Amino acid sequence: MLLSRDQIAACVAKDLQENWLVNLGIGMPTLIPEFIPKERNVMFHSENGVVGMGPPPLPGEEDLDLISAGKGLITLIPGGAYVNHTDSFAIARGGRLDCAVLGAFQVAANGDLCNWRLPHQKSGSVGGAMDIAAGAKRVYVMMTHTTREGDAKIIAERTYPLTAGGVVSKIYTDMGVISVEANELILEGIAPGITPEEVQSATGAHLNIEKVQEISLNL
Amino acid sequence: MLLSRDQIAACVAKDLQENWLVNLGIGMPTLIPEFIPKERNVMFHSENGVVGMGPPPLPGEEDLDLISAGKGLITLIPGGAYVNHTDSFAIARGGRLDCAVLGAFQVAANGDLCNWRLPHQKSGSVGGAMDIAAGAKRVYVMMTHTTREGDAKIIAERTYPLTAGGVVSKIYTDMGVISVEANELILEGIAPGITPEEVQSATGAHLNIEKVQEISLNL
Amino acid sequence: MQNKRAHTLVEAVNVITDGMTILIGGFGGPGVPEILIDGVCELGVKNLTIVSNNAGTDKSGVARLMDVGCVSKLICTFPWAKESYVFKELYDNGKISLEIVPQGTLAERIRTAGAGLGGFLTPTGVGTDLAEGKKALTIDGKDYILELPLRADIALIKAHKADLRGNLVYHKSARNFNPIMVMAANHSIIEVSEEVPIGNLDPENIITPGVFVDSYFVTGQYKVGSGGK
Amino acid sequence: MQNKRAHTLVEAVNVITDGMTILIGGFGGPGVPEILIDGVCELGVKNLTIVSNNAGTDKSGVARLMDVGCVSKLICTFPWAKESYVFKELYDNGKISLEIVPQGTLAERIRTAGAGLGGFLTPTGVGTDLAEGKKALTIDGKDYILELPLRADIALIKAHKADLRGNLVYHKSARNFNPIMVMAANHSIIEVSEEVPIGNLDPENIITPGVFVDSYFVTGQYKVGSGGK
Repeated sequence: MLLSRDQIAACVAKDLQENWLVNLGIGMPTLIPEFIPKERNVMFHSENGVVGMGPPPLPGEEDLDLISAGKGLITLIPGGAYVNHTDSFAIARGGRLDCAVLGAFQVAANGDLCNWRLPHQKSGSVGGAMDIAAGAKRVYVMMTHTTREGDAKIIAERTYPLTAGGVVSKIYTDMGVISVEANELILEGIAPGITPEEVQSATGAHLNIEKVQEISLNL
Repeated sequence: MLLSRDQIAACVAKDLQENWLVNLGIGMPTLIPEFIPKERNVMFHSENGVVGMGPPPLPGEEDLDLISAGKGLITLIPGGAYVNHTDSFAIARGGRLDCAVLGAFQVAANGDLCNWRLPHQKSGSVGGAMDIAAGAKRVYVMMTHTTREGDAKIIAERTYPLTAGGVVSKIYTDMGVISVEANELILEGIAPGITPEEVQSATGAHLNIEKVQEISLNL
Repeated sequence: MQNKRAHTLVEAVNVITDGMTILIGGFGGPGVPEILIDGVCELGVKNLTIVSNNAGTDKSGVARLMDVGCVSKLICTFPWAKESYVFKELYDNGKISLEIVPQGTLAERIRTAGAGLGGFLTPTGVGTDLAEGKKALTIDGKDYILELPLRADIALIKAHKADLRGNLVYHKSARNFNPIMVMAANHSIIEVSEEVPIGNLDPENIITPGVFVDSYFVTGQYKVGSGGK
Repeated sequence: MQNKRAHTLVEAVNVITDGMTILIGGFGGPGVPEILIDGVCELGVKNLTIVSNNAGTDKSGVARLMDVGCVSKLICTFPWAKESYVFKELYDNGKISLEIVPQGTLAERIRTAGAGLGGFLTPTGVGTDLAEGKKALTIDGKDYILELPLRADIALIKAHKADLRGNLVYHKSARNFNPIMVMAANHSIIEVSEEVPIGNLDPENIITPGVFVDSYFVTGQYKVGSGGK
């Protein structure tokens, strides 16, 4: 059975390490924080100048001047700080993000990330994606394994406009978890009830399935 | 009679306009602030991150963490602010200094400023001079008219290592005040008791002396 | 001392004329100078080039400025949001042009202008469509593109408090582009909620020194859409 | 949560090894991490490249580090001050090499490294000896030189207060290069007068977010020259 969005988020959350500073792209990645164990210190960066993004505010405690990059109301954790936009991107570009978790339209076997513009569009919304993808120590992608039409999003060579070249190191989808290694894609985790062959057939690049393990949903 | 250092400082102070932000080089220019009329709002920038440098502290009120670029103890005026070094030089290079008053070894007729290294020295102390000279809206030079040996410091073409090209617009010396115009040096003010011919003979470039006026020492 | 306070909204914004390039602070809603934008709408100027992160929300902010016909070009990072339908319609009808800039690059181009620099080399965008036409350099084996400063005639800035010298502090994530944009325009105009006496802001905590501020308008009870009165 | 506090001076500085490049904060006396420098002197490391605005005062700060023989190269803006006699003697005897950088360029080169950029174009130094060997570019009719990032292995920083996450505030003109240098090294070490609980520093007033801080040493009653105990 395909993983739910929350289940994918839980898979990513499991891999975000103690003391990491992490940037979350808009959409699905914003589900991740609630799956981080309370005792684990993972800090979130929002590129609009928030270092130490906390959960949404309790009712009655909203502040319209405190939002995430995805424009949702948030809070600041104790010990968080506000910075301006250049300082925020100095954090991103300067290699201070241990990880960025981003959505994608396509990921190529060499780690190319395509997530800002579809080929038929005259223009796209790039936001901070190019800077963050170019600067983060690790770029993880979180997405559905295929398009709504069933087309593969993980492919041998990208056909969509590039966001950043060769940056993706891990891909989390509703079918499993794939590690992007120098010369191959390794299927590490698989959703319960799905076969490696099914994942391979939904993927446009060769997968090494030798070491695949079923994902535990008691994350 | 040659002007004293204080008298030169008073000549410069007279020309610093209401609401200007001014950077003062080390040495003689630091004498200027005490000659600014109390009612005139001239603000001083010190490149080590002080916007709104005030006079030296009263005895007992010294703070060793508050110094000028010349390393003297200072104060901060009400409404002053502290910034870091890049922001301080964004002010200087970004055209926010209405005026910089700097010392010089040589000034050429085209406004070339030489103030960081003597030709016989292997190396010099550049400090912030090149940035400030390149960025300020106006660069005024304050210096003795000649070297201790009596050589001209205002010359047709520079022979010393350059600090910034074509930037000086006014020169204040112990002999007078010279305006650097597009095609000539204009002697505007002259110290009482000195003749224009004496100034010309102490100067290595042609001076236009047609409009010279005696400097009033009741500044 | 220079009085930087504009006593009316009109006085604050009437330096703006047709064809100017204007930096407008804000990211999403926070930090957008809604009231100054209201004033610009009332002026009825044309052919503005607007630099702002977003393309506006519904009919407020930058969207309102576009809706009333003041804008001929938008430089931004994220134009295609559902709430930016005003922009989309103008763009689809060929009535507005667009330059897309990556967000960190946009911030840095603005800062570069404010800092009096001539450009910078960034790894952002290397190999992408947005690098087209830009000079490429390799430094120590790493590829960069040269990005140029983005200077403007005017900056419209939202801050939290100003003192009489124009020193500014901001509020939470409403800070965003504002402290950079205020440095990069020939004339900066600040919308502030509150004016405080000199000395009220701790010099250690001032985010924008007043030397970057040309004028400020204290909004008090002003409501957007009341016509600049 | 990561414990960034170094419990002894030795623990703070013993990541430093021979041949490293080290950014050292301060301008004149204010903001110089004297106690961390004391720790480095005790380590007895060799062939350090030091980046700092000044060449030290008498036998304190950077001068002490040179005096005990740790330094083979100095990158600074203002080496020839009367009080920097330790440097002068080493230089005259060919025991130390020197790179002079204009002060605004030095600050910007450090920031450029911290911001992950590859270089910047500056008008500073155009036509001077300090432009020799540097790439020249003309943008919109104005001449610039390309300056490259200055990254380091270590930054030795002096701040006023740190909280447990490593968030920093500074004190008056002791701020200077410190908030930039802390961003531009692979490992930053902070000397602070005081450690405060999380929440004690207002998030609006934090100058350096803790994400740039690798470790800090609280000086308390420590006296320079006491031998790192």
